Amino acid sequence: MDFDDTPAEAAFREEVRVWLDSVTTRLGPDRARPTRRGGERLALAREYQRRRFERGFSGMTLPREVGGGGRQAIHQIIYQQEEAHYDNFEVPEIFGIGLAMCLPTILSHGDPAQQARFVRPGLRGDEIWCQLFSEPTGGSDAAAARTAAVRDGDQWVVNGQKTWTSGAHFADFGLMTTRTNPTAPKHAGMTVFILDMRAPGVETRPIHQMSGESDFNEVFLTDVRIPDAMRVGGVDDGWKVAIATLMHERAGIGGRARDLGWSGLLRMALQPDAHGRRPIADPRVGERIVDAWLVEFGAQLLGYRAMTALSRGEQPGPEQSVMKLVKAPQLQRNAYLAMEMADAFAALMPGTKAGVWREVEHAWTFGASIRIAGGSDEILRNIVAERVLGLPGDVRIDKTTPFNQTPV
Amino acid sequence: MDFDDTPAEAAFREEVRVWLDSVTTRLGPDRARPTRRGGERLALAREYQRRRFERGFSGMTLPREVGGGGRQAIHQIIYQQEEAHYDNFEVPEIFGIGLAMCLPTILSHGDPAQQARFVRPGLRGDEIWCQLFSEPTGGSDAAAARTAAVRDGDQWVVNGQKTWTSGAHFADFGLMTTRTNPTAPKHAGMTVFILDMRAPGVETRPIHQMSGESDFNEVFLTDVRIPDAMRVGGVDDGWKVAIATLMHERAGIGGRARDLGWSGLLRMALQPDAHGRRPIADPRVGERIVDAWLVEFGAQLLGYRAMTALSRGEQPGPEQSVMKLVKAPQLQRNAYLAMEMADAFAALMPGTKAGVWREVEHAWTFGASIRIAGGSDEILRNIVAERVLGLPGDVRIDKTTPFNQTPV
Amino acid sequence: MNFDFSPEQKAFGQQIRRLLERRCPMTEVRAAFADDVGYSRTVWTALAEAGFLGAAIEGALGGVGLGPLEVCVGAEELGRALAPAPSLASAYLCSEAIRLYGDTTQQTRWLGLLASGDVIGAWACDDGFAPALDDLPELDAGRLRGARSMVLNGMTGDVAVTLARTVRGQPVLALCALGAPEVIRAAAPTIDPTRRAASLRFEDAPAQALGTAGAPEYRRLIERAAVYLAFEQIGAADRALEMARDYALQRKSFGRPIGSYQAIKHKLATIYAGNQIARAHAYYGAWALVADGPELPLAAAGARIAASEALTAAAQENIQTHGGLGVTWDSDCHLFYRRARFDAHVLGAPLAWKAHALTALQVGPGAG
Amino acid sequence: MNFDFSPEQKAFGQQIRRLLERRCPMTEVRAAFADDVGYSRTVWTALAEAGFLGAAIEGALGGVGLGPLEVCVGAEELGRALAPAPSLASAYLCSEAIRLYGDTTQQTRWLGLLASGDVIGAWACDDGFAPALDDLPELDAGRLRGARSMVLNGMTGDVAVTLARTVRGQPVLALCALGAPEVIRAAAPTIDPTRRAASLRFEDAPAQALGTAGAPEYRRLIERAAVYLAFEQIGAADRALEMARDYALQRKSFGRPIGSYQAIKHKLATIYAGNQIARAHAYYGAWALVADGPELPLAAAGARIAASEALTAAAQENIQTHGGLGVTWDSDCHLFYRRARFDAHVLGAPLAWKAHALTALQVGPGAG
Repeated sequence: MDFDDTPAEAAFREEVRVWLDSVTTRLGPDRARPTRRGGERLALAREYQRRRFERGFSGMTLPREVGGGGRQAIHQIIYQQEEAHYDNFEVPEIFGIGLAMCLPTILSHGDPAQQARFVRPGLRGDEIWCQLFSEPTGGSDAAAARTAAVRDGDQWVVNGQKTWTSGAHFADFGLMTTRTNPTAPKHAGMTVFILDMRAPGVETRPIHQMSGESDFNEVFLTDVRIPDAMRVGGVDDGWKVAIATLMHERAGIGGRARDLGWSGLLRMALQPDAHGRRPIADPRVGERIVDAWLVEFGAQLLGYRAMTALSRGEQPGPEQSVMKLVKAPQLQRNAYLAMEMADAFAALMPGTKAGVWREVEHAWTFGASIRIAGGSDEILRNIVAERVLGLPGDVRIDKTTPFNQTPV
Repeated sequence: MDFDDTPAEAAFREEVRVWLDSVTTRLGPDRARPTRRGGERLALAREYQRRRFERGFSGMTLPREVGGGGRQAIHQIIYQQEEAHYDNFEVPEIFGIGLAMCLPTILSHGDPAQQARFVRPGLRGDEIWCQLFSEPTGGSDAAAARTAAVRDGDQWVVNGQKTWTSGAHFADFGLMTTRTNPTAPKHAGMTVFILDMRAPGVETRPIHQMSGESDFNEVFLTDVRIPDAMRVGGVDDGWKVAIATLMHERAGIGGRARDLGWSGLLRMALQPDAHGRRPIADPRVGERIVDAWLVEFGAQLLGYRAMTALSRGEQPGPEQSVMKLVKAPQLQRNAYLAMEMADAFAALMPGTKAGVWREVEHAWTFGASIRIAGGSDEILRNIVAERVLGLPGDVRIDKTTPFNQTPV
Repeated sequence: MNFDFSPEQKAFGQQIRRLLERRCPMTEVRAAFADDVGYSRTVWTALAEAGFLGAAIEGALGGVGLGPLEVCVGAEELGRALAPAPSLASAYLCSEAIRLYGDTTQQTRWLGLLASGDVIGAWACDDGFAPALDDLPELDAGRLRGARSMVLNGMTGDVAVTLARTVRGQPVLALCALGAPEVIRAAAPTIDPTRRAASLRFEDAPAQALGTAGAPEYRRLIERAAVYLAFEQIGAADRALEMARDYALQRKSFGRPIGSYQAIKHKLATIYAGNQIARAHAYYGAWALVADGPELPLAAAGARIAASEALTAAAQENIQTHGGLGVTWDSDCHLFYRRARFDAHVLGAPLAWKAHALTALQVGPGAG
Repeated sequence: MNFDFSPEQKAFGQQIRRLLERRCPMTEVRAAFADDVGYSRTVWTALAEAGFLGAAIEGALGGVGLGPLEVCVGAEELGRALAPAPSLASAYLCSEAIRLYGDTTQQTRWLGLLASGDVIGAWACDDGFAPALDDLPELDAGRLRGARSMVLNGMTGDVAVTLARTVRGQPVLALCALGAPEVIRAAAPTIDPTRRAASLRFEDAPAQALGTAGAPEYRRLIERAAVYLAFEQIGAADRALEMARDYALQRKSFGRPIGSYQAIKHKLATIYAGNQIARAHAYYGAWALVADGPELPLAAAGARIAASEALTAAAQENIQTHGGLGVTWDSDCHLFYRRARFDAHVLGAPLAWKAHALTALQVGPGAG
């Protein structure tokens, strides 16, 4: 039992580090990244992604023949761990969905022409992808797509609305679920397409979150024409394709290293106020910090368990679901504790403690969001109960009812 | 807004107090009651109950014509509040089920002959009642009775098993649900009977609880013959009768004044150990005591809200369900906190702190039981969600399926 | 046993509710959220006209001459509507301070204007129950000198009450009109833009001692305001629960209303139980506020902690029930989420009040 | 990254599991629960024969020469079986104390006998991390004088380790054979009759200092034992969860398995998550135990707190899932419920360990 790389892993880590030093800059101790906007941001990201591709670090686990790295999942993790210390030009935010979800799906379910057309340019950073699965009435049910695709000769005419689409405003292509047979049960009437985000009839609008930020978009589709050649998988057989995409998703969501955690809370608790009183003097604060540590470090250790499986070439267990399930509500509690330490003055934090407040506010709003996004607390408990513990699924009427007779 | 009796209520309270002083003895400050066993216990209880009846304090809210007190629910509560300060000869434990559940049901759903035969003797303390609804496979579902009653001329032949029956070993009669039509859906094939607990084929065995005590019984029924005259309500129409009985039940269950509460915890927390350290010095202990107080006193205040409604002759709201829902798990937490205060030495409490331990152990074991008995946490949340908030019922297949085709 | 408001008090609450339903839809809240002053003049005037602002003030002084219980039932409605109104500092703190501890001149000068809504009261929240003398501005010969960093309604208010110290080092409550040029104000951003504050510098501003009130009276005022605020909180908590319930009934997932899943049902039932417990504590707080006896410290703590916990849980799980929609700017969920935190902190945070409660449990009269 | 036990270690665990499935059904646990000694001789002997009792003891001293990690994987199986075995004091505390801090004579005399199960070790739990000198018995010139009120295996044990003080007021670990007439023992009832204890009086009983070990070594031993015990706890927590799961699959209510209701599904999913977090902390504790560096205090605290919370929740909700059956004497649920509390308290209760963890978070090396 150890936390060490195998010799081969250590060598790879060194390789990555050397390469990163040669193409980008190491972050300072606060890990702050340069802020870039608009066209410059995208151009630099594309450039950096191209270099990753050329070095074989793009699509790490995809076959070399299609332009991937031809390596194992553990290499991907080592790469991410190392890159976290460098300016990464926001490549994960910009290309992550394409690299982790869309391109692997095209590789597994697309036809040879699609693979030839899309995989290599996507890996090389020439094209940015987004994912168009969520719909306003869909919630946690990815099979609830109502966006209609109707065949018209060699084309499909698409009408409907997608939502919670990251990067839709700068993406070149999107992988999209549609309803092609509304009279079949919901899982039997879906078809997946590749959408050209610049096609006529595609309109993107930002969603304003409660934090005031806009990380997501709504995408309105009005008489959008898609060639049948852009269909991924069989007609009405899209659920299978969508599931393949979603299998890649959950791994990518969860708290980030920069979220307000126990160490940030401890730092705040050690800070004396004007009267020299430190919150840590109150054992109730101390207990909550320990509780935060138990969850956060416990989840980190669970991550090591998953990495251990990957390092052995095995499939990890349900660690990712458990990690997200425990970390998301903890982030919200951490925000509450940070405010608690400021007592009444928490009400004024945006003005008086602007630096700290940015971190706390993010935990407060993102903590609420992350309990919902990418598998809500409730969905994750269902997943753990059903897939791990083998308990029965919920009573479902929608699996057999024609989709257009299912209540909305 | 006040906590005072109305003048009429105050006069009644005084009446009760004077009478109690004349027939029994006021308890000491520790409210310890004399312990009595077996025949003596029952004989004294019967005697005391007869006096209550003669004074009009038995079946307080039942009509005077049948032997009741002819008063309002608020009088019943005032009576109970006052009697709590006196030696009550365990009348609530022995006669409570008959007085609160069985006799009111016979009065509302029994025929005139049954009312004439049973109500007055029950109120007078001549006869003790128990309730035979729960079955081993039934759980929270009172409609799941499998005990079979098969007609044989003017009689019914009953076979089956009941469980969680308080007082079955000393009761004279029991109100019992049976299955008379197994091919009808579960709610449409039940019939309720009055069972003579001394009839041949009735066998009672104590259930040993984890605490080592035996407050309940299993009752085995083997070819027990019941005259049709002892049927309450129509054949196959027993669900309606059972529901009427159960409506009376929930009010009676919940923590008791003598359960380990915040004040007991505070007393423990103020007790110095051998080194003069008091648990209260740890704010984490103090916070938990405050949490206990918030729940316990909050529930007590909810009780005052219910009493206010009763005092006005109105129907109380869902306060009883909420009170039980919050108090039951709190009792379990209180036990944990009491042990926490003893740190490692909690492991030895049965020997070293025998007096305190009795109270803590009761909270520990009874706290676990009371989260299940008389409406489990889960059932109560369903009740609140459905009846108060108007959320939909669970998906049910058992309401329409023939009972003998429902999974067991 | 009559642990409830009277029919007349309830009718008063209903009147406020109808008024706010008419005058204070969520668009009004959002307008105040975004504007310069952070409150709705329309709503404020309407509350004055309905007699809410002067409910506890006697008629002879320009009030309506009802009482604190009417303030409580009304406050619940303000909370339910998330009313963008400077009620906390103006009605529950400043007016109450002048009403209870001001001399006749002070009462005559201010209470009628506060009751009519023509004047907005402000309140300095800087101090805990054990104020640090060094932090307090000095009141000497009718002049106030020093700074306060957290004055509710500091920008919009016309008159403020703050703790100050005399030259002899005694804490006293001071009353200071804010229009004077010797008062320098700067807006202080808050976590709920429908509750505004400012930092104030008093540069020998004209001010007076508020009667003879000192630290114990200050504490008593906070305890009273904690009860009033608890009613706003339970109103908001009930509304948040209703929002979640309504959405759960209407929103379908996997072919049925999300409110038919026990995960949602039991979540909302738990919130309901918490709201009911908080309501019971708030009612007890109201009783203690009127009884004005030794029960108040514990009763106020119970009301404040239970209401803060209830609104925190209700606002948080209202977002969760709404799913993705709940975290958008356009959904009203975040307005409750912000209000929940502001209200839980502004008069002192839950851990501080739990400490007060523990002290009261040990020294005060038995709880009930 | 290899944050797991080796295949050989896992195989060792599997061997203990199979052995306990065969030799230690719940009837064996119940027999020990009710008998005079509180443990099963059959199980104890089998554990010795399987090499568990001597796993960490080197071969030359009569052990099996594996290591602490084997003790961890085996302990998980003991917990899972709720094994009525005096493992905690004998294997995780007394044996470890002699192995790590005893001199050669002491090791030679006792370790082989402890490994073979012929001797049972006892351990005095009276002291916290900051022992009070006045409480300690005095060790002087090879004689121990004083009393201990909480000695695990105090009745059944042959040799005990306890903190004592020298005549100069130094805390030292003392080793004392319990068969001597100068040792007066009295059984002390516990909250889990499968874990027994006694109060002991030493009336100038022959005893020796355990090497040169004092308070820091005492603390280190408790931290190590906390990790071993955490493995017993996660084993028991997993078993309790499996019991609940199995019952939820089989038991029907309202026409379907109770495990199909989200109230039960989500409850058990939450327990599962807690068990997994506890397992991760226990593994880290095992790593720190072998590394034997500055990470141990925090790692042990994490393992102990998380395991205690996990078993508490699992045992409690196992009862709840079983409904009425769960509170009966005949159900095994209460055996887990008792074990949960005993294990959570015996080496110091959760609040005490959270305080240790907080100290370690502030002074120790970063967590991971």
